[in-house]
Amino acid sequence: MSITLLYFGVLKDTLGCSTETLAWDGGTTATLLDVLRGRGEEWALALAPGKVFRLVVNQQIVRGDAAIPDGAEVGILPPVTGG
Amino acid sequence: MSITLLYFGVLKDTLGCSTETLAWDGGTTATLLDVLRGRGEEWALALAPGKVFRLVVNQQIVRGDAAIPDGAEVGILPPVTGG
Amino acid sequence: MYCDITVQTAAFDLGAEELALRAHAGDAGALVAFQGMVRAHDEATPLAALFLEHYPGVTEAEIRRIAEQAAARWPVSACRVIHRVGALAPGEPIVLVLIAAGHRAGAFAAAEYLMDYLKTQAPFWKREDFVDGSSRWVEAKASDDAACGRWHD
Amino acid sequence: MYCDITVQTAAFDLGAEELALRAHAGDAGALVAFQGMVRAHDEATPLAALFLEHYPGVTEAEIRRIAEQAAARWPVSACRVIHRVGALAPGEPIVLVLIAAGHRAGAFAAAEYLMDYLKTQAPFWKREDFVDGSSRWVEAKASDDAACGRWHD
Repeated sequence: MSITLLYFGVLKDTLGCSTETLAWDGGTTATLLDVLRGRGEEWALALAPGKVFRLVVNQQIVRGDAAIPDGAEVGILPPVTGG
Repeated sequence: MSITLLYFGVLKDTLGCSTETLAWDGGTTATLLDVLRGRGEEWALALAPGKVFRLVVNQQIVRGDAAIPDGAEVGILPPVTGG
Repeated sequence: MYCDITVQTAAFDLGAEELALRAHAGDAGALVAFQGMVRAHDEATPLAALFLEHYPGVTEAEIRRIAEQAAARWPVSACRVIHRVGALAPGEPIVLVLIAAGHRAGAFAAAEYLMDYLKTQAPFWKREDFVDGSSRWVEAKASDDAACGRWHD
Repeated sequence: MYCDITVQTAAFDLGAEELALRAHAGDAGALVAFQGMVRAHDEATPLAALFLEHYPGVTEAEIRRIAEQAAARWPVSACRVIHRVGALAPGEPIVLVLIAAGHRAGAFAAAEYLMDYLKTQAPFWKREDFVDGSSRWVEAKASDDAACGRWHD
């Protein structure tokens, strides 16, 4: 079982990653953030609670803790700067 | 000595006149309005103090009483409805 | 500020005017265009045509004065106003205001200011010619006076 | 309300978009266009290019949601949004918002609302590539958050 992670904007550079496939035993967005923050200081800093703008699960913006089903696409979005 | 009068918008229809040359012995915009109002009830009504929007003397909008020199072009403007 | 004002019977081309204005707009980051069209169904009887007249020379000078007021109030780089006169069919564009400015807030504010002012102060007169053959000169609208009034507080 | 949202790398043509939108706008009397251009001199070092990315699918859906909010708030007949992504040189148009509405007040308000929202909420990310070879991702601006905030009162 796996999920696909997409990183955007400055996160691509900070984390040195734009897309990855992650083994997934089930869980929520909180589970995922714990996994990612556990990868080291840069990940913990970049994805600190005050810094993450939004998570998007299967193209739906989620607020609070949300389930991530097997095979999901999860977008990790820094603060937007568009227009 | 004479001046040219230009009427705009609804005044053309009300007064049945778009341009005229008027003999002019000198005077001000108040003098002119007295002359025109003296032409009859329709003129007096159309150019009543509360109705006239603006007078323009030689392409300059005038406020209050203003001199009208010989040869002047005087525009008589009803309330504007442009845009 | 670059400022170009025209009153004409001919149609205009928003796209061409936008390109021309940007050539005068320097490093402007924002461009706002307002285009007004003749509405067919403001009254119970549909409109056949709108007939507009202006005071040549005076009208252009008044619009320029208004545009300079807007530029004194907001940082505007360039401004273009085209107002049509003569007989205009429903759906036809009648007025175009284009504002180029550094940032969007000033561009929006200046365009709206200019439109409010054009509708209430610029020397234009409209006659409505209806499909039933009747016609009448439009009277000044209280709502337009109110829209303009909020800038004079 | 007719509503067409596109995110694309290609340039767009304001004039062509205006004509296309009017075909869907019925008896609209007002059309407001906002076009944003890349500014070269916002920072001390001049900009070589602005690079934008978005979240395909999500970004378009978010913009549509915002446009529908605007149409619920003001009487909007038709709406067109084009946002460019990829590398854009200074002076190049980057965003176009077109609103057709019955009257000018609603058209201006909806266009400004949409722009404020696009700048603060839509999923776009900008990187500035400077002429000296340096580059950095733009941080969210407090002023844009403030501009958006006034709609939430």
